[in-house]
Amino acid sequence: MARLTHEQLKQIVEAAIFVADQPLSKEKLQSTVLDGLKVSNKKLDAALAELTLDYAPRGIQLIEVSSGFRFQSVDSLSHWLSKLWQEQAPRYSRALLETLSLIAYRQPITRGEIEDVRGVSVSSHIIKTLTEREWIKVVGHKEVPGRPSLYATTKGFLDYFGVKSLADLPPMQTIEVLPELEQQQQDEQRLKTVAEQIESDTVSQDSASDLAELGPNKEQLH
Amino acid sequence: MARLTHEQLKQIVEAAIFVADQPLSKEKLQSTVLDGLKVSNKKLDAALAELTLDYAPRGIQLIEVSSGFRFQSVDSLSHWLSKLWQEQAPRYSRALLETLSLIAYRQPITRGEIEDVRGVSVSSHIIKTLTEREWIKVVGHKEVPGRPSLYATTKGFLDYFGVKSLADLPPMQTIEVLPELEQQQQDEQRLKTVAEQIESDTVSQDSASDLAELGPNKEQLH
Amino acid sequence: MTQESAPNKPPIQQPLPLAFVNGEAMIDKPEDLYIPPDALEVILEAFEGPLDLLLYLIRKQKFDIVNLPVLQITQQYMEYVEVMKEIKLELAAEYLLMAAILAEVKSRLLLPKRADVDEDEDDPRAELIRRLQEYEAIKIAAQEMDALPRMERDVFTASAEPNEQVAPIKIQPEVSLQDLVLAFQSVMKKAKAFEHHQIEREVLSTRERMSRILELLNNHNYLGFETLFLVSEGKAGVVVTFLAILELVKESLVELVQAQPFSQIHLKLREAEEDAWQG
Repeated sequence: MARLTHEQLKQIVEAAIFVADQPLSKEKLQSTVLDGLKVSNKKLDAALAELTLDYAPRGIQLIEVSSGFRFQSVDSLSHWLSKLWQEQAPRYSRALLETLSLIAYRQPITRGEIEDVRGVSVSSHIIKTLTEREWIKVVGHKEVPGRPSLYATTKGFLDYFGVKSLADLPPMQTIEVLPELEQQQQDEQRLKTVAEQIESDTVSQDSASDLAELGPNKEQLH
Repeated sequence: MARLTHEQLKQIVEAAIFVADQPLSKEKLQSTVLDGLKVSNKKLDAALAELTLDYAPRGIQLIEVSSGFRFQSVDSLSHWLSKLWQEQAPRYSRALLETLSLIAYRQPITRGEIEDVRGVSVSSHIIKTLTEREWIKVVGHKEVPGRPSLYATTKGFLDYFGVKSLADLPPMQTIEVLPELEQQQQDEQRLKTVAEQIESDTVSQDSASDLAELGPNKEQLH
Repeated sequence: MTQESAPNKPPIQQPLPLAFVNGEAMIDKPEDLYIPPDALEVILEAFEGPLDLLLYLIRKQKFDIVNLPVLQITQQYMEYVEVMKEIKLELAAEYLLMAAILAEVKSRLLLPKRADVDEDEDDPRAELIRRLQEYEAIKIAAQEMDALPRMERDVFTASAEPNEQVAPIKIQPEVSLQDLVLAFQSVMKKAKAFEHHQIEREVLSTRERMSRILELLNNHNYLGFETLFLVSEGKAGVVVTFLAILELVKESLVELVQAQPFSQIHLKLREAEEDAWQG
């Protein structure tokens, strides 16, 4: 067989690495595509080095991993390339929705408390799914044996459902007993009592500066 | 999102085509990696054309096949590259290739019509192999006794043979002009073929839309 | 017939007769085909059917299809078919059909022409010629298709690995506010069935505020009591905060700390009584 030119060698090595199913080591290149062509390791090294340089400005790069050489997309493109693969996640189960609603309406709440209400255990998978979706998060731990996590909904949860605050969630109608009117009166009474209490306190000078300090967290209080 | 530079666009498109599992059409590029980036089709075309040129001297090339763009090794390197695999590429029998050609050039076509032209029966094994390779598919049924299946080729077939459309297949040798005495018969035959085509057009919605796809290649269907 | 010849032996080293027909007749093997004497069905495999065989005979003799010399072709064709009948009759059915067609064409050509029939319309070879030409066109198309550079044999897909950071994007299921409310209603109905558990009504904004205060306390060890009240929220806001703090204290989630009478009150997360849980 005629000797390969430098360009031919580069082409063969380049194409081989691109079409192989696995990274290709220099040994593998020599024993397969370059078999019988008597290419010195020095020449092969040179070809690989040149290819690495050729691809440096491109969207993919020639890199060496433990089992050999392969082409791989550039770091900075990962964000866009991820969009090539989209998976439709399965619909949420009833158990998940019930758990979410309990966390929304009864927060902060522990897993045990959710289980008490639902009468069945809450799978870790559900908590994980809700956490990954950034709808719930742990806001503390209840000081009872086991220090269970206290779950609450996030701002992301409110954004998703298009409400400004939890108070804007639909009222929980089924919760028996008190007719609406009575409830409202009760609430008003409660507010009034507390408001009066607070009004009678004088806000100290100090607290003004404390409030300023709290500045960055302001939106979290809403 | 900030506008992409021309170089960024080229990098994203290049990397996407390289990492995708299937050839990528311009539509797919726009709806995945370029989603929201407001890249005009003109700019995308320009990027693809430049990439094609960039790779022209290399061991792999950017080509457009039926279902989109893909990078593939250069034809002339196949001798060396095939050493990467232990197994030989599958060989196909003449019977299979003739059957496939008939389906490609005369689609939609029934098994009986294939047998008429070839003068021998078509084995079920061949139809099964072609179907399993996803090179052919049933696009409808001919409204004659027995309602035989009408076969047509798929995009996968065109991809495999590296062409963009049926029109890019080598043109089929037209039947030599017969001496005048047979002209009339030939005309009759032609009429019959056209009539059958029209008939099969109305066979099913499926095949109708498939035929529409074939639009530009109609003259090859004679 | 001798068995010593291996199928891969070159054809030129085979001086043996191709086959015996009716005990002694023999024919030459086609010059450009290698047919092992012990595997005559290869004839059938070498040709894709009677049309292919006819084409072969025509091309071999350099005849023009259009002027199909029916007599010679029929003769040669029949010789092949005789061989097939001897060896593998069941495979030869399609070839026999063609033999019948050829015989018919031959006999019609031999019949004297009638003067009153327009001869242009009635060449008995026409249909056969048309079929041969159509078959030849497909045969050539198949060869050309086979010659196209194709995947796995001539070209290979060039692919690169996505960077490790490339992760599939999950399309999350949609949930409507109504789904959420319905789920809550259903869970509450169920809870009622468990009578041992009592559900009390709570003002939602208070629960929300409880969550936020806990969050704040996760970031600060101590929070000044007053800092939690924002004048900008007005009276109602102040009340909600106050109720939330009371509720947190009641549920033992936070404690209020005052160093000395009248000094500032601080909130802190209730200390974990670590030792108590470790046993």
